[in-house]
Amino acid sequence: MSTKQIIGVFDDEALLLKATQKLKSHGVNIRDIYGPSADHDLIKNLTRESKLPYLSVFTGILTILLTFAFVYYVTVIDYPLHYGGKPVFAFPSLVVVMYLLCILITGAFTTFSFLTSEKMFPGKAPRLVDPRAAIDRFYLVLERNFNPDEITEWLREEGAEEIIEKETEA
Amino acid sequence: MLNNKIRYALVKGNKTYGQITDELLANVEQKPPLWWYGAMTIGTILLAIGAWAVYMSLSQGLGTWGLTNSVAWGWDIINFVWWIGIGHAGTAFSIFFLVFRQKWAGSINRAAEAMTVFAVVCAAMFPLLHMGRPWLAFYIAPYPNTRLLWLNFNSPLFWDVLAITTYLITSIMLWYMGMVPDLATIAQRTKNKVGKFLYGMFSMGWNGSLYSYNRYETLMKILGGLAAPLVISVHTIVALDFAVSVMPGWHTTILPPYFFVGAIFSGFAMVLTIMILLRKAFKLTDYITEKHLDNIAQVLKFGSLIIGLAYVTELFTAWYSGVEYEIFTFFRARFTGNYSVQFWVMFTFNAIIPQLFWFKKARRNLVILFIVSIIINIGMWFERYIILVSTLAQDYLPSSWTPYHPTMVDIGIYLGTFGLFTCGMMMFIRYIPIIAINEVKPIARAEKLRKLKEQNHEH
Amino acid sequence: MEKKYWKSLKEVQRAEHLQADELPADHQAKSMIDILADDDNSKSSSRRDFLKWCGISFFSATVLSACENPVKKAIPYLNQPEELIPGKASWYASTYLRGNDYCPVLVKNRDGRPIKIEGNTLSSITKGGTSARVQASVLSLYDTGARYKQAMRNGEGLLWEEADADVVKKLGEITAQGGRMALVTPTLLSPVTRALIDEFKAAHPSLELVTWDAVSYAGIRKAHEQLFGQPIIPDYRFDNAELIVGFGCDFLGTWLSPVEFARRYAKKRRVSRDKPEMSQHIQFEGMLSLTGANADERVPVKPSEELKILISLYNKLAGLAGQSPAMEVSPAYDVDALAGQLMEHRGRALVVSGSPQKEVQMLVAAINQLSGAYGNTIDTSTPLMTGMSDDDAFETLLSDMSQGKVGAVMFYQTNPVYQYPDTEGIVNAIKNTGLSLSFATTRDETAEVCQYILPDHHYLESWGDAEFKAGHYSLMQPLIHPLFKTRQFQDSLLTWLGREADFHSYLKNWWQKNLLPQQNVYPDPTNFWVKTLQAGVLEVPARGMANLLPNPGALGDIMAALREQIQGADLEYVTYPSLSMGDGHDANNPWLQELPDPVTSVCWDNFSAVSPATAASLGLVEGDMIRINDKVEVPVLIQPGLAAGTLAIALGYGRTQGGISADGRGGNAFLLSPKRSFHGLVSSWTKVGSGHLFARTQTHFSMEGRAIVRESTLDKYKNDPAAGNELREYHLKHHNTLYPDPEFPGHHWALMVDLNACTGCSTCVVACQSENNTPVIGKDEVRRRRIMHWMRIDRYYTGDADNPGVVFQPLMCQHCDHAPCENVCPVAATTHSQEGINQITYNRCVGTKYCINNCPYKVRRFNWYEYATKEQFNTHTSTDLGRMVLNPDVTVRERGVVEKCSFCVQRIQEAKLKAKMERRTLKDGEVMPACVQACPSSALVFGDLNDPESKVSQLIKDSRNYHLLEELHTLPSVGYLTKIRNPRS
Amino acid sequence: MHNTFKEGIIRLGKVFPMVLVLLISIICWLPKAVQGQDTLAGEAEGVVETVDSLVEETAEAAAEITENQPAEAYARGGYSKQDLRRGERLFKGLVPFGSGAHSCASCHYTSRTDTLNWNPSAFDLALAWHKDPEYRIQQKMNNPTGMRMMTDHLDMTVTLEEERQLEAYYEAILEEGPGELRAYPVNSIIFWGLGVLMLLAVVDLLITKKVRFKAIHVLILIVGLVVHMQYAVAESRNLGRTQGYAPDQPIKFSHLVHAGENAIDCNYCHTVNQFSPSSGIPSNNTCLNCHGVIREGTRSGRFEINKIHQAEESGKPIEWLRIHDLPDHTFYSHAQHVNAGGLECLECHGTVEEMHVLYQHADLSMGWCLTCHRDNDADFVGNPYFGIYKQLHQDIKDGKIDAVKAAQIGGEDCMKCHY
Repeated sequence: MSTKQIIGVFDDEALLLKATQKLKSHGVNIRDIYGPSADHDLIKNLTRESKLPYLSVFTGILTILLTFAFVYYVTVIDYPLHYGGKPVFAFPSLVVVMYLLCILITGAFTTFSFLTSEKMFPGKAPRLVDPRAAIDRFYLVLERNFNPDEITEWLREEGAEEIIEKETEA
Repeated sequence: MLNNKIRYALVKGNKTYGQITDELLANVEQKPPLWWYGAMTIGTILLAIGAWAVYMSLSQGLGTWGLTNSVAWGWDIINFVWWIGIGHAGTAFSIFFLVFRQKWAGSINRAAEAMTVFAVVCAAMFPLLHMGRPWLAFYIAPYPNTRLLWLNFNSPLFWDVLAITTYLITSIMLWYMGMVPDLATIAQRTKNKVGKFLYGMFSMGWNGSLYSYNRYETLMKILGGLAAPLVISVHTIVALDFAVSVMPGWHTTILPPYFFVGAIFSGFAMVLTIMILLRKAFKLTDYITEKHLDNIAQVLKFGSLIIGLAYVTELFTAWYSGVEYEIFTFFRARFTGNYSVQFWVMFTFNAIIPQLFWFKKARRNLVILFIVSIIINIGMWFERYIILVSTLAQDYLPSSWTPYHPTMVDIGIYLGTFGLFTCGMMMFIRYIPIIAINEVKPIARAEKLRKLKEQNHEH
Repeated sequence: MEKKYWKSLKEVQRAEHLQADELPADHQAKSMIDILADDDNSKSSSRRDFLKWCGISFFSATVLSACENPVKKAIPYLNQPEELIPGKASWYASTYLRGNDYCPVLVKNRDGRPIKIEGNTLSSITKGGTSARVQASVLSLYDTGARYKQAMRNGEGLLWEEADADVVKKLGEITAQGGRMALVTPTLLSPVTRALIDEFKAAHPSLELVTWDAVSYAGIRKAHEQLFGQPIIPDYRFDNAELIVGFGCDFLGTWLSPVEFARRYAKKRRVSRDKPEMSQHIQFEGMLSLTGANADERVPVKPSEELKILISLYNKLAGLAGQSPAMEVSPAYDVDALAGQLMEHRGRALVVSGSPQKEVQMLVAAINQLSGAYGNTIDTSTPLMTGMSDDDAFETLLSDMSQGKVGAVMFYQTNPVYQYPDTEGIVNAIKNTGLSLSFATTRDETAEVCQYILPDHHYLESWGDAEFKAGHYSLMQPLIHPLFKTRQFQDSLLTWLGREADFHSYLKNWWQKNLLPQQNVYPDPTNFWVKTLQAGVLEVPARGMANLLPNPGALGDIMAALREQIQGADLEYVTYPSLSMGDGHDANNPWLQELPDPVTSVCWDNFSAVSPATAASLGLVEGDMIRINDKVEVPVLIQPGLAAGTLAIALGYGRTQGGISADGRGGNAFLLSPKRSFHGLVSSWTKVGSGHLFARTQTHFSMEGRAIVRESTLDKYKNDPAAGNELREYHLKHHNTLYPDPEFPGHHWALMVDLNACTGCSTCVVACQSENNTPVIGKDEVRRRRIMHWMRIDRYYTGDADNPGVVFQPLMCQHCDHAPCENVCPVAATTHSQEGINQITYNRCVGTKYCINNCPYKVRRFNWYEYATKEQFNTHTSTDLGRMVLNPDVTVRERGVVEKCSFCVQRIQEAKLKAKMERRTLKDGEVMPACVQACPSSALVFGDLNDPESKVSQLIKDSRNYHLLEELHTLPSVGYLTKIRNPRS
Repeated sequence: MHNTFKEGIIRLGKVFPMVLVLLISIICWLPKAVQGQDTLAGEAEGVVETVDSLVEETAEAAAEITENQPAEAYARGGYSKQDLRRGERLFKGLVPFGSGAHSCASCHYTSRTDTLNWNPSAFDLALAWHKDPEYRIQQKMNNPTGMRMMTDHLDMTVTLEEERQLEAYYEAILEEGPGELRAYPVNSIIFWGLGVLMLLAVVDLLITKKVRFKAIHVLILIVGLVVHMQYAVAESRNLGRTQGYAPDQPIKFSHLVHAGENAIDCNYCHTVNQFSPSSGIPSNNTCLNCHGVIREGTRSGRFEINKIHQAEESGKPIEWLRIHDLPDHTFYSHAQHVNAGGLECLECHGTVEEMHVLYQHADLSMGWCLTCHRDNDADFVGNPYFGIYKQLHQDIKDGKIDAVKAAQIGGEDCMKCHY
């Protein structure tokens, strides 16, 4: 199925923000915004909070548990060796190991999860609306669930540099 | 420190995004200037010296170093700690920026992170090289094997290896993930086919979607958050190498915080050195403003005070403890004895000279800033020298006291790490935007808004 | 997955080539030393390297997919000797004998090769003690570089048959012409050799036997002859003496019978609560000797002054006894108190002097007689057989030789070209002699100028015997088939006598004929021989007390000579046989070269020691090269404790033809005294250079006020057994730990060191090196402070800077139960064993050196280079032959690996295994690390702390016991007993 | 300048993978190549040496045989190429013998390996011929000695000419040596093939993009990586390990025949295992205790047993190849395990009595040692030595434990084996 999209091109985030607010108040569905950078307010306004932090916390807790199991197995169960008169299970020493492994694994896993959720991998070709979206223009992509002329009009009012109508495959 | 108020110009000039992009990508897109080739040549020569030194030490043995039966760690570990300390700043900046939302760190943190990565790589060479049998370095990894033998989790050296690995990997993740949008930008702009291919490949298909930015910002925050304790823990763990031991001058509880502050201190000093150079070289005066440098100088002043306090505290605890060995090490070996020259160099360079930054003129004078930053780096090197050598050379039994002198190989390896660092930084300068464009742009916008507001207010 | 490995012709033959090239010819034929199944160490490097490179590039190894292990051979005996068990050591009794140096030994023989020397406990002389040189002697057996490998004529090899023909012909000619010939030997302690030489003399009546020792004790013998009419060297009983007064006499280090004297001395120095008594030792000397360092009171005086004190002491005693004084002297030291003390300790005092001069020894003998020492602290019933040197005869011989009056001269175990003061004169004399030949075993200066070199066996390849003390015989037997084409001296004589070259039978017959009747334990001759050979020693009743006929008038005759000798000068010198080098014959032994002198901690060098004050007045600094009397060039070493105006120079260095380890080390101090008095006046000295770097293993000599060696005096000890050890109680009270005390369910090994019994003789250092394959590293590396010895003797000065007290402290791994080194090793290469041993696993070590840093005692050693195999470090183990000395029970460490004392765990394991196999418990004293076994004074005791009856358990409870740096709570397994001195109040 | 630099980098980037591959192959091949060269040189030299040294020693024994031989009809050396070619064909059966005998190669293998073939290999035969200047193929064939040889060589006669041709072939074998064996040819091919495939996949995925279905690339990469990793793990685990090592020994000695069929006790030959760290490889005279009388084996005939006698005569011990070989830093004592520990030989060496060709049964890894120490009971109560372990004895008495493992009494201590 192919849908038609209206894309407003902006060169300033401030204008963009105002435009999105206006369009949103009119009930226009904003599909996405492509640009070289993202404004924090824009993100706040348009997107839901990411669930990445929950994943991260979960991974962290799991890692701590697994690491503890690992070091306990190694030092106490598998081959208890005696170092400097310490008991085989010298917990304070293990804390450091658990802590570091936790950070390492959590960090790596979170990054990996991000890449997976974004379907990013080295060598993937970017699907850009326009090359300039990666340089200095913002592309406000709207669904055409309203009268296109009306949307165009609103966009123009809000200072869009250019308005593009595009047919894309869903 | 946690305020978000913008009180001064972080990006100067009224710039459009296009302008910013053009200016910040200049180093990547334009032909490098002559000094770049010069620096690269020097770096390569240093690297070659390092390669010779490494070859000597690998082929002949550690006997080519100046170590003795008592001073079994010398320049190798001094340099290791020094480099690790320098490697602190980058991540610290990222945390300032990402976690504490200190906007002023935005334009510095890319270069600082690059510095971190290269410094940690330089540092990581030393633990490997200082092994008697580096070809068996894999023994240090806890992996299941046919010997059924694991390793000693009590050893601070294992913590150290783990800490450095973690720190290096996290730093690289921070640095690289922070770079992805910029890489995508370059990939679109560059005309060079190979460049396009490589930048495109490493930008991993970044398309600048708002939703991606949402997750991306979260990720960066998480990574920054994870790195925050690391910044503290890495040097703490390096300090544990010494603090966990029984040697006089090492076995003190103050060592971890003292090391941490020292690391931040030396790291910021190195950042200052590099920023001044970059700013000069690429005319980035609008992005790296005096205010940035001023801020760093303030941090250095603060760090210097803490460091000075730590030195004095150490002396005090040694005296207060009444332990004759510690009193000897601190008061006879360091304060007045064989190592007094190094001690006083350390004390002056680290605790006294940076007090210049109480004066605004000094903070705003690039020459003074530059010289002091170098002095701090030298002072911090001597700090590590004092900690390592003065303790080991004169420890418990006077019968085993030995002098310590480095050899050409020791010096060569140190120079080699400079070469590695220089080459790394030069390659970074050449191929990656020094300042994070995607992070600077919002700052620039905010700046613009503020100015507009001010104008409106005035009228 | 099954791998196939292939034997190829090449491997077989290459191995053969290797052996043919590198091993001496006799080997292949006799295959005495086959490379046995378990003998891994001899050819280890290739395999190690291989694994190393596989490790570093394991991926490329994967790619190869055919990473083959090298093919190893296991070659059994063709005919296995009955008595030999492959892989198991056997012990044979023999005797170390070299000139006046004597020690009955047990030799550890593993797979047909001697690898370790221990003392023979059956000998009543040494009771199992050894000296550093005895311990190191096994290495000179395998000295490929310096040993003569075949008979030679003018530098060219020739067959023994040819050499024999030549020599017999020439000797025959000389005898026929009635020409003179001479055989120069050191004191011959072997009665059989003396008998054989007598036979040889009978065949060649013009042969003259000239006895000449480099370091002569003949003065004592002559003194007794002149004074008492008995040419004897009596036996000095330090174990009976409560007051010992030494005059320049290093009886604990090198004088007469140091192993025996150290034992006796220590016996009297040992204190305990049951016996809070010890001898008092006063030493007068110019240098700072090992013995002086042990003295309770040391008076540093110039040699001339020393003699004056001796004379005035005699005067005083003579006066007390109502005799006339010898001569008027006015020494700086007042001897009244000392004389009084000697009289007070009548019969329990002993005065000894190290002087080689007859006149001085006569004075000493007279003093001893006045103080009633004879019969009490001096035993004349078993006189020593040493000190037969006849300098006059040697001088006559030399002058005759230079005039061409001598037809033939033969040197056996002497090296006068090096040891005689007039090198040029003696070389000319030898050149002017028709036939000159040397029986030298290893390269020496004399042999190099002789026409013929007919190399003798090493003592471990020889048959022989010795009578060190009257009635105390011991046997020497070969432990290995001769490594080179050498022939025993005695066999040479037998051959030239036209008899069968079978000294073994000759020896056996002589013993059966002469010694069998003197004993009554074994009536059967064969049994007598076998059992005695097994025991190594035979002690027959002494001949009875020598009848002393005092001749007081004799003293009057020596006044002129004495008057000459007390002439002093501003600057005088003393030369002394060094502890490690002796008279220099073993100078090519790297173990000995690298053994730091216990007093100065210098190795690989000799030097002119000078006191700080004198150095300042002469304008000398350490490292200056000076030329003394225009004869000897040595560097200057600043050494506190020397007498003002005295230079002390060690003998035994400055060899020129000794081999790579010996040549060019220091200066030859033998050249200094033309009259061989070993001290004299410095008539001239010039500074010829500066900046000489010494290889010292210790450079800081103050304890910095730390309680490292705890000392007290006998008086205080009598009142409080913990005197000097008050800190111990404090630390015990303040020991706190978070962790539970470590438990040792089976054994708990511990070592106790009695600092009172330890004389610092350093025998343990060499014993440890020999047992544990510790590499030699050479002078440069020692300079860099990288000595590898697992055990070291620390020395500290206490008190007065001009005349400091000296304390020795043997230091090995303390095997701490809370070992700081163990915690910090990341790869678990060093851990604690269930038996309390601090284990180091070389193959696991990656060499982070963290443990070295974290060891408060700094006893861990690092292989900075590939010391074991690289030639540049003067190590014998870089050659295949030299590697035969390695102990197969101890791994040879690779470069990059940390090593340290293991309490000789291989011995522990062996003893435990023996006990297990015999189904019994381990006995106390059964396990002895090498240092403990070698110690002549039994200062070290090893045992199991879990056994309440064991000696160490008793000693560790002693109130003198303390642990080094116990405030660190490392809980060492090594304890020290405080040093108690007995100064004059 | 800038552009040339850049281009250089690009060019380098293009050739780099190939250079890498080339480098790795050279590194891997180099040691083999060097070794190979050594082999040839060593062999050439060795052969000469052997002749020189052995001529004299065997001359006496040989003199007796030569008395019966017509001297002028036979002379060694000076073989033509034709001789050699024909000899090889004869041996391998490409050309029939005049007597109609079947080919030599059907019994005497020409390959390097002939494990479990009791007949001497071609190389062995050549060596025997070479060592003994009076060795005549014709004589051996036409007048076979010993039961085994007589039955096997029945009616196989060789003419003088054929003998000469065979000798030419022998000499050729001796010069070339037994052919090189390529270990793991299959594995190497798989490893390298996959490597190339993976490289192609990467190149195609990123640059050429000829194959449309990305799944193929991914599949190749994943499979390749997994296989490579597996090799890497297996190889690195086996570094220095020689489990299953079963070399051809200088004598085809069968433990099955001796220990199995003839039920000779291990201790008969390996005499010292009760007292020594080493179990002892029997000396030649131990073999001769039996083989002084038993001169012919049922399987190998006289050929192998003769080697013992040859060794005795020449005075050169037989150089066995070591199979069970611990690293130098590991100390193992047979006495401890066999005598004190009471272990049976087979627990470590496997069922030796069922092995014709002895191979290494256990992997002799540290893990293997430790596992045994942890799992096996020590002779704790029975040996008074262990009386020192008071607490453990108390525990046994109290019924807290049944038995004591070796690990409990220090069997896990490092310095049990490494010192």
